[in-house]
Amino acid sequence: MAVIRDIMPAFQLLQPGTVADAQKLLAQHDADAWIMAGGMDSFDWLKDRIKRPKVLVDLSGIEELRGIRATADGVEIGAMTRLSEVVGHPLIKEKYGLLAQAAELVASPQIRNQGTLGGNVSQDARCWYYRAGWPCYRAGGNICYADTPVGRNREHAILHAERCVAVNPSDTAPALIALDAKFVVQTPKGRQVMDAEHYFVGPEIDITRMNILRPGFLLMAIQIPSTWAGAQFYFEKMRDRNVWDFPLLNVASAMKLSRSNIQDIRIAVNAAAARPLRLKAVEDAVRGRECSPATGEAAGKLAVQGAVPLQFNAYKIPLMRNLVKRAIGGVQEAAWAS
Amino acid sequence: MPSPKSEMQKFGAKYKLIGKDYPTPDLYAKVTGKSKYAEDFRVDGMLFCKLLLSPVPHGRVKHLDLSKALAMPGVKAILTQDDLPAPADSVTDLGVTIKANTQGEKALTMEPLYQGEPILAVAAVDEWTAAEAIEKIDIEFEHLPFALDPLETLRPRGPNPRVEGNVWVEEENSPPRVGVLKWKEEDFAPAKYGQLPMGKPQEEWSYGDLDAGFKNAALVLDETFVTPDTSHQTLEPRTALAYWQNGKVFLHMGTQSTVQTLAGLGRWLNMDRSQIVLISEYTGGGFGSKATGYIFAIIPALLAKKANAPVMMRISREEEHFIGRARPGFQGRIKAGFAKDGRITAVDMYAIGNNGPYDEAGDVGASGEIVSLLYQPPAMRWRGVTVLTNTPPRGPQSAPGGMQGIVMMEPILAKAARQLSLDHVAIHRINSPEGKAEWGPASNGKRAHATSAFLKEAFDRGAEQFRWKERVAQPKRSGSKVRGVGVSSSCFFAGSVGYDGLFVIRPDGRIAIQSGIGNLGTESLSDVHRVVAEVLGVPWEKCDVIWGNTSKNLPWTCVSGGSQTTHAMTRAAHAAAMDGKQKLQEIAAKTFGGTPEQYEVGNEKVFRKGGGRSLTLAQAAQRAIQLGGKYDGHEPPPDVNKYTKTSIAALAGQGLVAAAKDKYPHDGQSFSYVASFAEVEVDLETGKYFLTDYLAVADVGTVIHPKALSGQVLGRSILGMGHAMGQKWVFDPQYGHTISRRFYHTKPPTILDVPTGMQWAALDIPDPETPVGARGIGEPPVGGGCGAVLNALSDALGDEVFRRAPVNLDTILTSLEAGRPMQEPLTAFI
Amino acid sequence: MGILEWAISPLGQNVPIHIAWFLIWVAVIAGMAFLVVHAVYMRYFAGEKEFAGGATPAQAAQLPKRVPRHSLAARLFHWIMAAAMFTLLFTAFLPRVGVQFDWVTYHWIAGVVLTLSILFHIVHATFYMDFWSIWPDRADLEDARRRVQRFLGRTAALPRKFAKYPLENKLYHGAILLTGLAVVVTGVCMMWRVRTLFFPRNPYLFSDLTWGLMYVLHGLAGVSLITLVIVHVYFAVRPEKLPITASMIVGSMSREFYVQEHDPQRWVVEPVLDPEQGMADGD
Amino acid sequence: MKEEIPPSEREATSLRLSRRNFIKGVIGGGVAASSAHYLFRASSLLGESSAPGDRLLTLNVNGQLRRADVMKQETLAWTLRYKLGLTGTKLGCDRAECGACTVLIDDVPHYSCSVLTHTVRNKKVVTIEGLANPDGTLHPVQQGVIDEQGFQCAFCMSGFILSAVGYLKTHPNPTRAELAHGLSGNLCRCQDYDKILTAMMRGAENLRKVSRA
Repeated sequence: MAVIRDIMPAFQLLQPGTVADAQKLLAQHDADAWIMAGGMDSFDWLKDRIKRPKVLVDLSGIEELRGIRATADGVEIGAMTRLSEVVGHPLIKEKYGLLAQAAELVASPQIRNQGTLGGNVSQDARCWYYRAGWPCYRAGGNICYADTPVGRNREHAILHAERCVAVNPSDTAPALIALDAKFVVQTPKGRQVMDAEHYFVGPEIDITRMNILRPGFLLMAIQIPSTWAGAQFYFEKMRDRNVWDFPLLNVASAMKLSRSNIQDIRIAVNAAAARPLRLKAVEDAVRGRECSPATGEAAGKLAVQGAVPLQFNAYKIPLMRNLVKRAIGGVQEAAWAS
Repeated sequence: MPSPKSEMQKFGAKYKLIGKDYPTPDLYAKVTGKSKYAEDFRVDGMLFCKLLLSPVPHGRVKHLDLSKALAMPGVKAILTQDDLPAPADSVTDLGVTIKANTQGEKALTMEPLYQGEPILAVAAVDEWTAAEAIEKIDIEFEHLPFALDPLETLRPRGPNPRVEGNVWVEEENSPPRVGVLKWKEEDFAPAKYGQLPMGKPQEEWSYGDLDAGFKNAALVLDETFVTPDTSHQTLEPRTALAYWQNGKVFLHMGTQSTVQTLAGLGRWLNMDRSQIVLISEYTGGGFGSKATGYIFAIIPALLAKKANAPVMMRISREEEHFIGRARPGFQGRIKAGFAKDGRITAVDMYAIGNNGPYDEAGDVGASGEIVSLLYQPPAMRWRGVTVLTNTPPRGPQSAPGGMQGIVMMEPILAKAARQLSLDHVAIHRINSPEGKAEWGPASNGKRAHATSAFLKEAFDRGAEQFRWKERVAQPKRSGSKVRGVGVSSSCFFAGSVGYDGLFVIRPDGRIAIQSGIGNLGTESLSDVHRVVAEVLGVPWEKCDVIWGNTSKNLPWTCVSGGSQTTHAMTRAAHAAAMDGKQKLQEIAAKTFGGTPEQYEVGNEKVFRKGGGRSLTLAQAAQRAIQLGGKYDGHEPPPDVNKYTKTSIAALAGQGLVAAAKDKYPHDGQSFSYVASFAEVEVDLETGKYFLTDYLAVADVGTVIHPKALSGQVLGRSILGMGHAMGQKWVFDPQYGHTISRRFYHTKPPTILDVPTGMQWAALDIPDPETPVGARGIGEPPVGGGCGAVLNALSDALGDEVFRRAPVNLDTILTSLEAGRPMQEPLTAFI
Repeated sequence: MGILEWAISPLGQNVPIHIAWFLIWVAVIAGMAFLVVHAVYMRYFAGEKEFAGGATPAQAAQLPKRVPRHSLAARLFHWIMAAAMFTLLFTAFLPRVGVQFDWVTYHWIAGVVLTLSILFHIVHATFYMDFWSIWPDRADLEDARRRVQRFLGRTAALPRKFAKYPLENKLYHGAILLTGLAVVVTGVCMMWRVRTLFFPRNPYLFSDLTWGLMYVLHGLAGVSLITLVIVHVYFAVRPEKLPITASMIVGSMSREFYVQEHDPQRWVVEPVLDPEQGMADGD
Repeated sequence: MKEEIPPSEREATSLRLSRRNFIKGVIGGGVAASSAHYLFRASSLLGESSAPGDRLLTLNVNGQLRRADVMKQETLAWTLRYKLGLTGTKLGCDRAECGACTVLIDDVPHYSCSVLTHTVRNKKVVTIEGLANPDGTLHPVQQGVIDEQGFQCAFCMSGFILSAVGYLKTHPNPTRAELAHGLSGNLCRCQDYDKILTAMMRGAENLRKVSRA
């Protein structure tokens, strides 16, 4: 069969208006259904004709999945809330600015106007071999084309690579982990609420999926507890182009200080592994210590312990080290910076 | 340090129109969405076509079964290599026949030479059907060895990208053929140290005493530099629509040139060009890739014939990546000697160009010529090889070859300045060409020369406007940030001569200016014709520019590429205007008596000097029709091109027909020059850098249209910056596939990758060798955009960070971390 | 539904990538079916075992009370291999049926253990054990023929008692040898496809097609092992086979069982002076 | 290989999920190799379409209600260009990367190549053709382009203009750098960013003048 790209194949389009209806449809079509949130990831797969769902379930008509609501203990963001709404929401900006910062660095304005928070955290890997439709591990095959003696793997993983060396490209995911967010997932058996970092799955567990969503599952909302509201936040994303580019690495941290000591901290990075990594060892090591460049330095070194570079991505190790360092120890801004 | 936005520059002090801004005649349609590009046309019964692309980098179709596809309802025709006409020989204007190159590129092939090469095309009632038909095609390939990297195929037992070899071999009196060039194993010894191996070249030239130059040098540098392969990626893909009527084929496509595209289409279709109507009113960018159209446009034309229905071929962005041309990446090496004052004593240059599998791009040759002009080495040797590879075909891209040569040379100049403790502007200035500067190798003992060069003045102006001295003196390092400033010289060929101008003064008093120039947004399409209005003293509002359709009687026009148009066509416009003026004077003399010299043209009139009787242009046009003969086009000027004569014949009788060939004297080759200044700020902890300021000062002769010029000076600068900052191709070496297929892989610069307040200036010194004094500008800024950014980076980071472009944060960070250059030194496509 | 999963290689070729995973269930069902059929046969259709020849009481009296059967080395090998095999099967197939965990590392480590143990076994069996004792000989084939004839109600001579291993055991060994070697050889190659401690990862050691076939072979052998292991465990726990099973733990079997099932001419056990005491060295 | 939806399944789906607010659209795109193709392409045949009724949409484009026969997998860019004749919206990449297809949906800029037409029912779509007044007066941002000779080849122009118009609705008084961020989802391959930004700044200024007036 010859291959052709850039024509979206036909599918059934289902546009449920409620979660209950969506669930029924998903149960009915099971593995034949493809869930579309903003579509920014879906359309690539569909237009490349690599994924060919019989049924596309468009969630954009489900009002209950949208919106940002203050709750007794923090805030709940519907999974279908647009990234630009997250960026611009006063409550998010004021108390959970880390998420607003992360969301604002996603791709481009138009994509933020359409892409959703749920879609951003649930997006698939961007490994260029996988996305070319090559039959790699992640596509159900038996090879990783990126980690070979000649593989081009500048964007790939330095940590927790297991057969597949793709990375998770989400910018908001590490921010949500740092904010200790809970993900509310509707499964056919009921509703589950899980810690953000448990939503994501590495290749050692499931090489074809980035998260726990399986057919019939629906990410409903993301709850951010008030625990970290107004904490000292740090988010930095490194990318080649200053817009419309995936992270080469990003870091998100939330820190509570008591005087100059780190009373508590949560820190996560992404694009270093196939799932966003919460750096628990770093958190434990710096908790209680002075918030200083020296602590940052030590934290950075600790963060990259065990990192294994591929042929073209060794830079990610010092990059991650320095981003973690800055997240904790601060940035030395240039005197002339505007 | 952001410099203040430059004051509004004033140009054209002695002109009414030249040097002044005006809304171009295509702008209203563009801004309202009414402008029609190829894909915007609809024809009744239009079919759509999709292409089957090769999955192999080199192979042969060994089994092809179309039956299931053809059996699908809605599938109307399938076009393969067998349906293509044999490529026709071409005949030059001088009547010389150039034999068709049978080993050249075809629109479709059964022996693909790169992954992504079109194999066949399916026409169906819609794209969905065409796509499904393609999926129903059984196709198998025989796999042949492939080569992606020029050095790989130059190795003694390296794979050949084509069955016949890996280079083009020039033959006397016949088209070039593919042959084999292999180097010796020992030639590759320098590769171990990251230096370019320099085996037997294909071509070489030299002048001056190279050995003496190096011997007398205070400093000799020998540097290897690798430049990226970069797609043109015009925003409009090379979509085309074709249909046939009464034996004529009507083709809608985006092309840079209108008139000059016909020849190629005629050759590819093996048809007389009078049977081809090209409609191309708006073209979504070219940058060299659509200079004279593209061969793939014949696919819908031939399919339309086969299916007996109009065919629209929409090209996807990914297809555009494969067939849309790219700049050849260079693996180059320059040894340069410098005197204590920074003056270059000798240059020994070696360039290997990665050509892709088909027709040779001229980049390698141009690189040496530009370096010889721009840096004025008293002695120079140039050697070059253009190597075929199984990668998408290359073609000229803004400043083809010149840009790569400049990018090889600039880091050396900056390094020399550091080692000799010289100011960077000073070292550029001292090596700049000036006046009738010589360039290239000697032929018959004499080297060619430029028409003029005012690059030193450009550096002086730029250094002042950029506040160069202040910037150099400011602190470099603060916090984790380090700042660097860089300058670069740049230039390229900027003009040709000998084309025709043509316009009609109509009986309603309006002037219909026939423009054979393509419309790719540079606005030369109408800018050059401002000369007609200027010379005749007619308000621009009375002029209508007719363009974009070869059935609309256009004059013989230069290729709209290579920065030649402004130069060539202001000359032609000037010549035609002078002819029109002459004819008006003659008509007045015939009408009112006296000699033509006694009459003056101006204020939409021809009138007797010192007052007296006059004819309005409308009256003169009516008179011309009455007079007939040469006045209304029934007798064309003898020396205009036969293409122009055909157009004149069609226009004859419609008014006063003014037409002339540009025969103005021209001593030297025209070049335009740019002095570029850039400032960067690098974060040492991440390697991330921002370009914080940029200034380009252009020496382009007389400024015709300042706003259009600013777009070109800064736009082409950014094109160059893209080469420094991130644009590249990546292949998987195992399968020979392009894996950088998307913009987020190939990384063309975005609006946030460049300073928000860039600056430009133009010297506005007329070139002495052309009547209006204007030269072209499309190509010259490109090398400067890239060179200035690279030099600013090495100013910030030192010489030991990068040895190839683009330079990204990964390069900077790993090299800083290791304390030595960590980039792969020679490998292509990293 | 094909038994193989196919993919389009980057060069546009159709290549197999692995077996279809439903074959796991086919293998499980096949194993269970064998078990049921055999159990039913044994319960309702199998006659009393009848043998010709065997040890005379006098010969038997000279035998040790416990007849040595498996050396410590052989038993260690067997159980290490069994542990590796179970680890391999569970790590390979549980994730395929929905139990997800970090399996690859365990799988390749178990694979290395299996490979080393098999290498040991090959050397050990070739040079230190009675190499031919596990291979069917002419007598086995003749006896098998006789048993079939008699089962079909035809006249045939009585089959003889077994040598050290009954024919079924030998055939099983043969099957496990084939499948085992297939998984081991392909498995070792497949270690180049993942990250291990031993060599740089290089998935391009073979062509796409060769790799595909290798994965298919690995998978087919792997699912075959499911069936074989089920069959093996089944026999191990069958009451009449328990003495043999026990001998794989303790190393010996009772004199009575030996006399009942085995032919001392075909499985020579050294007589001992004091049959009540201990046992001779087995191998 | 193709995923044709058998009619029986379609009907079954409709029947089972008949609750009113349940599904806003059920029937499959149903193109594939069926005769539906002809129906689609001859979109002039709207009335006599035997295609399922809910392929017929009423869209609010540039203030007008427009009827179109739209496949389920059809993007808004395709519908605008090939069904409604609004070819000012360009397809540069069809992958949400270049921005040439940017249109306003309920005043917000979107990549129309990456919006399914069936998802914009009940929304207001504005394209480049809908910016100028019916009397021909250009939108202030369009006028800014004329004033500053913005853009070169202009294939990206409609996208940029709509991005700017959308951005200026919420940020009427941006700095040059802010406006650059607002326009950053659009790519110009002529790389005429400086002049584009100048033109858009002029457009913003024009817009402020108009809204003050």
